[in-house]
Amino acid sequence: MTAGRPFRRLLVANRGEIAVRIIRACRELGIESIAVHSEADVDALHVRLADRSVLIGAASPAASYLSIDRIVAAAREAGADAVHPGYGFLSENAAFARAVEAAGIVFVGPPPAAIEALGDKLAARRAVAGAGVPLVPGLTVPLDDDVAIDPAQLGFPIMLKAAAGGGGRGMRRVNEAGELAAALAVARREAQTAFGDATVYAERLISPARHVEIQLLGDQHGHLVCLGERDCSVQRRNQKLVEESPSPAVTPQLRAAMFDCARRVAGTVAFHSAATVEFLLDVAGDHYFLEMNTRLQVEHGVTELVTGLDLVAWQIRIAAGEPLPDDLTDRTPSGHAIEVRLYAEDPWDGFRPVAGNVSAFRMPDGPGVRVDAGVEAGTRLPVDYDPLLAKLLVHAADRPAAIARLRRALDETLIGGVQTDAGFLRWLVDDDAFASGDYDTGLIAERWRDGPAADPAQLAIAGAVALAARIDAPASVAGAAPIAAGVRPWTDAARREGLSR
Amino acid sequence: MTAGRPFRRLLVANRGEIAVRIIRACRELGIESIAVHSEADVDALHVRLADRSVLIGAASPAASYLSIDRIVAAAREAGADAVHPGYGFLSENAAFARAVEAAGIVFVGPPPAAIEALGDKLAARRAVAGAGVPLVPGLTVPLDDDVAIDPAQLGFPIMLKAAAGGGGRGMRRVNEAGELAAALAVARREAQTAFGDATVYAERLISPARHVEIQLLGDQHGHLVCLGERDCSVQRRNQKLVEESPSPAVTPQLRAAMFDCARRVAGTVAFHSAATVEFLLDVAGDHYFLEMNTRLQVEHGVTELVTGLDLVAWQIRIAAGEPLPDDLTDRTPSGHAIEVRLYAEDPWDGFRPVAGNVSAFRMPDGPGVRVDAGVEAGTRLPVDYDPLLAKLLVHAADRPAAIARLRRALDETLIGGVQTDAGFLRWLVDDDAFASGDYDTGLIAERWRDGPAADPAQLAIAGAVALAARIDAPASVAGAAPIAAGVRPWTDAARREGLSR
Amino acid sequence: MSDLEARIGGELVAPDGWRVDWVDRTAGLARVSDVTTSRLVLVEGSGTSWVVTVAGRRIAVIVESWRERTLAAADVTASAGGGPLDVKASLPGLVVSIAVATGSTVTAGEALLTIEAMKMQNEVRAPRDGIVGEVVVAAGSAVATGQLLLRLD
Amino acid sequence: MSDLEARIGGELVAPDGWRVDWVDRTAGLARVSDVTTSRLVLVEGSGTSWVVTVAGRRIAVIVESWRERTLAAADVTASAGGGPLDVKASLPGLVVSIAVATGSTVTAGEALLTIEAMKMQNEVRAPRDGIVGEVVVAAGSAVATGQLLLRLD
Repeated sequence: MTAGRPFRRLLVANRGEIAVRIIRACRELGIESIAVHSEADVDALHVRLADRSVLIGAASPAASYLSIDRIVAAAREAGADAVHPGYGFLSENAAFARAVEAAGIVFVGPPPAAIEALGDKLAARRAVAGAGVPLVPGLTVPLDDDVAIDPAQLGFPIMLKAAAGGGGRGMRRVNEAGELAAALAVARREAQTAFGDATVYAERLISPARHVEIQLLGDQHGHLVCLGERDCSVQRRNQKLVEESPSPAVTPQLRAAMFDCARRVAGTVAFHSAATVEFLLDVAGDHYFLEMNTRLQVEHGVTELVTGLDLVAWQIRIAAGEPLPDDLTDRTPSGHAIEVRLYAEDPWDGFRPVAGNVSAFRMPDGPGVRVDAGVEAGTRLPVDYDPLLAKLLVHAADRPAAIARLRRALDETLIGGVQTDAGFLRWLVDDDAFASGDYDTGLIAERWRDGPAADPAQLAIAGAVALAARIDAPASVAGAAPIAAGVRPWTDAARREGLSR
Repeated sequence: MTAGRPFRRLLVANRGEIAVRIIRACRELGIESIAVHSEADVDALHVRLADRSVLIGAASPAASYLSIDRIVAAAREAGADAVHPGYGFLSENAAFARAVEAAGIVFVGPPPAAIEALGDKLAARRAVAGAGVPLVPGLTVPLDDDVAIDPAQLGFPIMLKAAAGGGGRGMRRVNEAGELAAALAVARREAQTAFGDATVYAERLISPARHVEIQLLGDQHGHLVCLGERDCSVQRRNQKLVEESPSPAVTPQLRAAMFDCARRVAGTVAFHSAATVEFLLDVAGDHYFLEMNTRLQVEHGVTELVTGLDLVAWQIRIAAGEPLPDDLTDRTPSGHAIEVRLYAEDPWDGFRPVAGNVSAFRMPDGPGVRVDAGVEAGTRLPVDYDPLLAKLLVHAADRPAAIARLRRALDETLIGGVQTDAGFLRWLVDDDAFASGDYDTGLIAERWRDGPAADPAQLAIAGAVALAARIDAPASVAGAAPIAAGVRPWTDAARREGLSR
Repeated sequence: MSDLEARIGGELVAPDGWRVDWVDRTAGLARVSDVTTSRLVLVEGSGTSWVVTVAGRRIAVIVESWRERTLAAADVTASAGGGPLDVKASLPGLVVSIAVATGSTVTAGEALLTIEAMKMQNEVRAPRDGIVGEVVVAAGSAVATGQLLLRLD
Repeated sequence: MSDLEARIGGELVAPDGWRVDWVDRTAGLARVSDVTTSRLVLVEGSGTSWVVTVAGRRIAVIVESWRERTLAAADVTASAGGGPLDVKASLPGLVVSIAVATGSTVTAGEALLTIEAMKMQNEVRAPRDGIVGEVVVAAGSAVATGQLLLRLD
């Protein structure tokens, strides 16, 4: 292994499950892994699993995971010869990529110029419009503070988006002109917080819509492949919760058309590494380019399951100059994969993030199940970061088998200490719209809403277990976890619905 | 799901990881699962995961997992409409299959006549010899107590085998005539204990040899497919420890020839369900039929990873009469999969089984890793059964990547309370012969022998941690596990090898 | 302790038909079964206050005897009863904006202020109709879980 | 406790260069690191007797002070010293055959008897040369871990 390793020592400029994922790729490639961590992450799982870890600053992202200076300094001092940015944080920051390269270290990702050209969603819209790629109707210039350019010309409802955006941050739906000013202020503030750039633009809202994206992988020698699609239409707050491949909505013809578009988009820049071209599909089956993310996606594992390729390992090997194999061509997904994201959030309270300690963390295993976790039992969740706990992925021969496997896997999942979205996900696998494959980005708002009341069997079980717990309580209650801070009483909902029905 | 489920309620006539595997398949198929357990398994994982479990007898296998009467009675009383036997125990017992069917319950496996015809290894040798299948030279009649038929006519060394055999039980290598009587006595005793049948026969020992097997899957409508091969040449005591697919020794031509042989063997009986045809490969690349196992193999997951098929689900669906899809044809493995078996045994002491409590059980996850476990932290290992703890499987694009992934996964594996073979497996992934793919069934005897002494870094780490553990010991040592019974001091080996080297 | 009762949302629940076996009492892991099925659930808590996670949902359960219940009811009567209501932070973060001021009339569900946490803007809404009394925090304040934000009269 | 020393197989080991951080002290889970790498290891035990699992291998470590070591050595001298050696069962099972009898001369490694456990025939071998003294068990006996099987004089 050692002889053929692409790099000697790689610094992972991220945290949580994606840092763990990259550290594992390094171990498999024979590369030493250097983690970085903030003061809030001293005991984090990624710090434990890396060969070593460097403290880079305070809990606030600006002081640590968003600090270009500190991360580049850590990489230089550790003697790293490569840096992987993961997703989020600095992963689409061209200045970071340039600073890494200026330090004589290889940046694992596309060339800075490609990040820059495609990272500004507005600039990207202008660039791809000339390449014959269908765009969502909208503006190609930013919205001013005084809304001098009237987005109403698109026809309400419209969607406000951060030019530097991604991950649903800085996005706001605007139903009518009167909501515009307030929504713009919120979108700007979120964009500034998440990306350090408050630029916002407007697109027509396509609704109902599905969110489908194409995974690209290209080497530094001109070899580019499309590795199937992912359907990411189960969203809350414009953030993905569930992703699957293949998409139930994508025909071979549509797949070929989207592959063609994705290649045209990538062709507007000098590109290598992994990237994703996102599309909206409308009810007519037409597809519209949304944006190209020049980084690994959270949901890359779905593509790994249906293609058998290790995208993170390939990112690293491509960065070292390795060519993709000649026989690697565009792929149609093999079998069916679904990913669900386990977040510390309360689906019965608007998917509000919650803080606390993960007191128990029992994840499923067995056939066709993959878990990419960023926490373990005992992890304290810092309030400063995205509350993603883990990704649970399943792979099976077809979509019904994958859904059945996901149901089984979720039934084996037990997370204590904080409310998670596992209950929503368990509801989803039994939902008729999801099971049929005929669903869109409105699924949560229209079908889950605030979630059903607990059923009588669940209430009886809760009562039985709580009674047993008190009766059988150990003499010392030291082992029993206190009720976590941030737990919201679902009991209001139960009162509304009535317990007797 | 409910509408299409093959059965309503299935009884799992087994224990440990394979019972867990079958329970999971039931959950995914919408079938209620009924476990059975002995008095030694009241707290076992398979009992916890099943919908319910029936106590069938004392710890001794004869009184519980080998008791046809008790298991059939449990199935009848529970209202089961199907029984899955797993592997081992009654899985190749035609009388059991007949008793299940006589109770009006479907047996998930081949027809009893096929089990009978192929389960007697001697009868099978006679049957397939007429079908043009190459056989290991040897006897086709049993060895008498007085060794009236001289196995020496085969030329020493020879291999004694149990006619009812499987899993390495009742097998003994005999190097010269003088060893025969004693070896025969031991082989008979093991055969009687394991299978209730002391019949033993003799074959010429092929050495060096690889053990390669073909997975068969057939429905009740005449559709039979060969799902690639598994190489199971890493063995101790003639029992498999590691399995991989594809085999590094199998060319497309050899694969086609073995597929043809496997079909001929299956064609000697009316067959459906899953089965495996085992071959030996000699140094010339010739293949010899060993036996056909009319049941699921321990290592079936390797084939599941490289084919994307769920063999256990298919066994159940086939038993319910479902046809295999028309487009399912013979498969060449896709990517590379390796399974390692985690046993409670001491590889530095002849792989001797050990008893005890599993005090810690941290298994790996992440990309390309599958764990099928029969225990969890806190499980007490009964001495009455096979000491298999879990199977760890990896899947990657090619063999070097699979080995690298296995190394990473083993580095994440931490099992406390009992010695396991994890240290041997970790050695194996760095062994040159294994890495090259050019190894045979003599690998452990010739290359591992009694295992290397601990290296200085391991000794220093052990010393550092033990010092820290004593210094930081909690005021109460209640949480600290006592040293498990059955732990053998490896220190004898260390003394022999000398600690200073 | 045979007179213990379990209440969820104030309503008595009958645990009939469910058998509870501890897999790990210290960890709060239990196997719950009826005649046809079983599942694993988690319980956390102590004394009268427990949270059981069933099918991914945290369900708060009060387990108390008649005597404990009577005493608790007396406490509530003394402190509540249509009086002022404290609105507290449900998670730690930064107050980024306040939509109301002392004297504002609000209806249940109306946004009171916004706390930024976990990189998200979280709106704190009025739990009932009322008039805003004292606003204790200002935009820019860092707040901890349970910290008083404002009072509703 | 600053004079504590760690011994493996009687040999002193220097823990130099390895830093130990507890991930979970109660569970015995520690992260061990030097300047270039780290790994997770498990430790079990109490008092002077510990077992550390490193890379899948259980390594027995004695941690004791000079005083404890001196006392323990005195014990060994009193009880051992070329005298009879007890051969005990290392795992529970059934004695299926005995290859020696009182008075047999055996060499180190020679098979003494066979115990069936975990469905396997396990041979118990002589730990050193000697003459078999009393044979305490008979074929067919069930034996527990640590139970005396025979004595070597």
